[in-house]
Amino acid sequence: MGRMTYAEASILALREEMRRDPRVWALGEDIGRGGIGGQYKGLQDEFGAQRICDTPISESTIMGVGVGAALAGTRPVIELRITDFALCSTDEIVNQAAKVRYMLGGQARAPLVVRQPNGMCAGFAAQHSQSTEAWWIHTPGLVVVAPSTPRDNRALLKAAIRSDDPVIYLEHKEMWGVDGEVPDAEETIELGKARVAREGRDLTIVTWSKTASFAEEAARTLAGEGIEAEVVDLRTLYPWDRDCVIASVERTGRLLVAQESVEIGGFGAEIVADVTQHAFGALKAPPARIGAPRTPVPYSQPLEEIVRVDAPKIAAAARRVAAARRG
Amino acid sequence: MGRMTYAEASILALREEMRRDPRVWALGEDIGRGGIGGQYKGLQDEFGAQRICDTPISESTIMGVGVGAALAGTRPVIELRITDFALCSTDEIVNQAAKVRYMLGGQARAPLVVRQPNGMCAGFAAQHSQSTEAWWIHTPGLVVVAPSTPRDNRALLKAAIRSDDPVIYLEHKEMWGVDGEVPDAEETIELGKARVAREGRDLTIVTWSKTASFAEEAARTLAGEGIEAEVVDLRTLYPWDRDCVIASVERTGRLLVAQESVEIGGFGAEIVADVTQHAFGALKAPPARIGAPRTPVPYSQPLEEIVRVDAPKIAAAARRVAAARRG
Amino acid sequence: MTPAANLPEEVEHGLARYRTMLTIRYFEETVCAAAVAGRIRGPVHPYIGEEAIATGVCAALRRDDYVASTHRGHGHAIGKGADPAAMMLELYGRVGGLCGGKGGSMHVADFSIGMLGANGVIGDGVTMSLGAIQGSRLLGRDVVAAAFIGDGGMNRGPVLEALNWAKTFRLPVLFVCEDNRYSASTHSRSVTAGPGFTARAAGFGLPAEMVDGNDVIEVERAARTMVEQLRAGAGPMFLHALTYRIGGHLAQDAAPYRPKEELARRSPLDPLTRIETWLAHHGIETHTLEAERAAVRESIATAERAAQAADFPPAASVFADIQDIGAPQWGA
Amino acid sequence: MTPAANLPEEVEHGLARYRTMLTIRYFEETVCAAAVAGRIRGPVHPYIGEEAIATGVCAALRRDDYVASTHRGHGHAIGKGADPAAMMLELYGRVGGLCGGKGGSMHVADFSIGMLGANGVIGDGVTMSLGAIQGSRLLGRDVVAAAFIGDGGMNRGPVLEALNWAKTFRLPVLFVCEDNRYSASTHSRSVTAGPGFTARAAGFGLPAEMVDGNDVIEVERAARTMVEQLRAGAGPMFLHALTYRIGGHLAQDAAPYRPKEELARRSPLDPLTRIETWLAHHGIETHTLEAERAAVRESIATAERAAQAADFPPAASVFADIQDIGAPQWGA
Ligand SMILES: Cc1ncc(C[n+]2csc(CCOP(=O)(O)OP(=O)(O)O)c2C)c(N)n1
Ligand SMILES: Cc1ncc(C[n+]2csc(CCOP(=O)(O)OP(=O)(O)O)c2C)c(N)n1
Ligand SMILES: [Mg+2]
Ligand SMILES: [Mg+2]
Repeated sequence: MGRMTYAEASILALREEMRRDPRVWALGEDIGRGGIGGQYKGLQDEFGAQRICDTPISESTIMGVGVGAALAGTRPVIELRITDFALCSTDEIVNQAAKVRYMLGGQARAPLVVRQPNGMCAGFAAQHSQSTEAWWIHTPGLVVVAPSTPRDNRALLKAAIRSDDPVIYLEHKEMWGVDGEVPDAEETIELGKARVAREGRDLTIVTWSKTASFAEEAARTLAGEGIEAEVVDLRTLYPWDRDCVIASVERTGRLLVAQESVEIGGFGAEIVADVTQHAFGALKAPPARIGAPRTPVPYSQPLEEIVRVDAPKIAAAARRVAAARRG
Repeated sequence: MGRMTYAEASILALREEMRRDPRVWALGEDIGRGGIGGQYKGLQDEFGAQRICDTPISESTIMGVGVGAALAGTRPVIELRITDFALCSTDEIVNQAAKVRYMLGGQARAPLVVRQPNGMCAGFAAQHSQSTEAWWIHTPGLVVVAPSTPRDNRALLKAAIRSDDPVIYLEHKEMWGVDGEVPDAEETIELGKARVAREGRDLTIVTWSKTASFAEEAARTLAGEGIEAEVVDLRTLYPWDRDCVIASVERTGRLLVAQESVEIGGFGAEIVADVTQHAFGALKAPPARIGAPRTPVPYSQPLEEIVRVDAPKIAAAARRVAAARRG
Repeated sequence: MTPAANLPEEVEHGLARYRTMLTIRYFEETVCAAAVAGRIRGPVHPYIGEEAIATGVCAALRRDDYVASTHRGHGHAIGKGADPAAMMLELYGRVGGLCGGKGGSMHVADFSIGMLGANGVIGDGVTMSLGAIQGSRLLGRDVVAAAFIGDGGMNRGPVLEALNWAKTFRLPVLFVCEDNRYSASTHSRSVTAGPGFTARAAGFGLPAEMVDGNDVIEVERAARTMVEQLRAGAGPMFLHALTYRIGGHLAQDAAPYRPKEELARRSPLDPLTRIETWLAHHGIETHTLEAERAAVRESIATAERAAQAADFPPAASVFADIQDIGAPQWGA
Repeated sequence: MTPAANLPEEVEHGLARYRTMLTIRYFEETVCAAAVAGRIRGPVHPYIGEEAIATGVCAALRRDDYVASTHRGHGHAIGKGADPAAMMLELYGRVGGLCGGKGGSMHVADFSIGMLGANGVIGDGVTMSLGAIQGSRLLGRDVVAAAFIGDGGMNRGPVLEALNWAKTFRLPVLFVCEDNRYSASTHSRSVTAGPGFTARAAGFGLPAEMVDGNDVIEVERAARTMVEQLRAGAGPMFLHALTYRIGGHLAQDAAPYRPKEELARRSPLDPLTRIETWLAHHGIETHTLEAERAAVRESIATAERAAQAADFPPAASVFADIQDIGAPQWGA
């Protein structure tokens, strides 16, 4: 067990997978010298420019090439820099990667990983601070993963690379430098399984990615007030671990989904709607969501803080949920 | 009052607006000879090739040009043929059209309409049968409209063109030939207001676009069984008419959202989650959704029928909602 | 119809190309009629008039080389060697179709012969073909790809990006622009700038040649030369094949927007007429050509009858081959 | 610093350009220091070393002409006439910023002078500039646009589409490629194919010229000639301006990936040195140049002090200017 950053953990994962499987390679803009978060540092030295491939600024083709290369039997890791630029290759993700297996009747598959760092990045403003998980959740054919710790980033990236399904892999833009314990031994995490980050009897907070740490922080604050929140970090957003969430809500009777992204039409809506439909009887209070207002992300710091979902905002929402009664 | 098709109603709307306001124009592939649904027929003859502008097959630029032209003081109607191809200009829609007003601090606006016919089209398979409304709902800055009748298509398109906000305008791919009554007199419909298509006391069916007609058909069937369903056709999907929906649910105590699009992560999740949060006490049964499975749209007819949400499926879901008890 | 054993190789090849072109032509005529009659659903984009391009280019490829196609993909599939009967089943949405009936006309594909699929999105086949090659290179395979694209598609960003990309990585990809003069009902020239596609390709460093795309012999000659060079490591090349879309954009499109004189001028240039003339010139007799036509026509008719008689796919297949984890009916 | 009234017009213009370039240089040096120190947040892409391009091109434009910029947009804004003090407020995220503090460095814009904005997405400014022109034409305005794009950005599909589009509609747009040799840490040449950007533009029918982008006099001359032609209806043109990014990609980037010899070779070519030499050659004395520098430096320092002292925007502004209907906090 050693400490390393979220970025280093992903380097480790990719290095391990590239050593294990010669079909694994990565492509994207400017990754040869390390990439936007340093998450490819040193890899080109070991694996060369063919397997850590610097590309032109051609997002459509980056993604199209990734799909073609997957169809031809390799396992590309496609780096899109940030999810905001993935909007330049939405067509190739949705119309090709996600569907090709289905529409070709299963004669081919696209085992690829699309890395597109997600979420807010302090001071990066409207075009560099988006979250897009809600879109990929809605898209048949895609698996969606969002690691919340260095350890998970190593183990989930490895699982994503080994998956035969196309995986949208959402690292968080602000987490590259966050460090944590990572086991020395190789490790993967089964896709589709959540992690109960903290147990509690009073309400269930479902969350993912960077917001998981805010939710844990909120839970610690709440514990001091006598409210015991259970925190479920989904890890995989599709398929999300409904069994785990519903079991928790059946115990606590209360649900809060905490997400960084825009609340309206966000992934939290799916969780609330699904849990409401399938565990209505267990609910002691209306299930709630806390997410960003439907606002582009502003540049100025105090404005940015307003739209950022942080631990105090989660704690406040959790207090309301804990206090609410069945209407 | 005369009868005309959904396509003709939209031609009428665009003609009226182009006559009224010289700043209104349309651009897109192959529209000079009428467009994919005949929805531009005859307009180039009247307004010329500058105002009904045939473009190269360059989706990114079509959308980018639309944004720039709106910023320069015109009111472009941007035709993207089908929503599936809008995936080729998602960046320009989301990163530019939706945000430009905000991130430039209000010094400019983008009053444009993006027409992108939505939904399934019989036999068109996975890349031509998608629904994308869930994405636009989630995107700050966008108004989203989905007309369900010829009359609404005329009145809502006019309202969309007059709106100073960017509007995603989702006609339905299978409706061009559907006809209905359209008043002779000019008419607009206020954006953000729903239409109660049918009144009923037993449950509320919230729906939009082509599915509204299936919901009405289902309601007629149910009426024969003694179940009176209220059908709310949202018309505008963002901002959706929450007051109307909640008032209805407060009367009926039961909610079913019926949508053609993939259920998981769809717009219906937002409605269910929102209504649950804000009218929990009024609910006599778990709110429910009926939508497509998370499946690319298959080509073969019997398979396509399986994933299509039609009147019998809505009726079946409504029966379950009507029979369910608060858990 | 095996030709007499003593034909010169050149003529034997010509006859083989003729057979391929006939197969495409009759396949298209048959499926267009079926589409107009409503037996085949969805959009069908006939390749009628353009047969020489797919036939000539694919003849220059190995079985394991790749082809990436467009929305107008039947010709490319047949050219690469796909079974017309399995294609017919696909267009009829039946069991045994190339894609199990789940793809239809815009997705005919056969990975066993490197046919990566028709594609409903203009240009995406092109970028995917680059990836197939880049991936294959990593696996140590010496395959090449032919990426077909329409004249209208030459204005899509991804296609233009692909020219730069292919040259940057020196990928053995032959871009083939099928210039049938139209993008749906738009005359492509009216929305296309510059001195021509060969100059456009040259602007990205690709050697480029223009050929008469209705002359299968010429197309094959040009394609062969280029494919040899690309397999030898010369980097990507560009073939601009001039042709004409004899039919409408879709089976149902009567194309009233086309000037009559244009059609009249075009008819004698039909690629089938051209190869028939060539074969006649090389000593093939009329009755041999007639016999070829009858044989192909009959095999396509048989394929259609079989498709009409075939079963639809089982209901369960709607949920197969989506993804390994994440059941599609969740939340239903 | 008004120059002596009796200077020849040419020299007076040279001095004015020098002042603009100094403004850009000192603005960038100041905001880079502030970014490194953490006073300014988010990405700052300095235009240091490229000042001659924005200055020369914008000098050839009218006030109501458009400029579409890139992520590296400060120079274009200043060149077009934006107030550096209001830009400074914007980068500090304060009230009075060009965008009310809501945009920051990557969105500096001033519509009152046709500056359509820096842009966080490479290439989108280019397509938007075409629309601004197409819209203006509809409104009967005879404006032109300059669309700036980096050497790396020349490989993005939308930019390539735009070349075709602009020529198709004969739009008076001057494409200006600022070739600073780098795309972030990548040497652009390593991912860029073809004989060069002028050939690439010519492939789409655009008259194209290459200039020394560090020579403001030459840039302005070339831009003026082209802008005159485009305003007269000649259709779009392409200017390939060679330059060098003296600093890093971002304020914080020390650019260790650049060979030392390259930097050494480049330093004497600094566009400010070049215009100083030119001015000296035209009789401007050293103390005049020094006075210019001091004055500009002082005005930028004043702007920074003012920005640091200014208020942050009121909380309510976070929900302003999103859309007219649909309250942002719904569901909260
Ligand atoms: C990205 C995209 N945009 C638009 C379309 C709709 N579309 C289908 S075919 C066609 C015309 C294509 O013209 P061309 O590339 O010349 O090919 P052709 O049909 O002539 O073979 C268009 C616009 C599409 N399928 N994909
Ligand atoms: C569509 C898109 N892709 C990637 C990026 C990330 N990015 C920002 S600047 C940059 C390099 C740009 O190089 P160039 O166009 O030469 O401009 P320069 O920075 O040299 O001025 C990249 C890749 C982006 N902003 N937008
Ligand atoms: Mg064509
Ligand atoms: Mg550069």
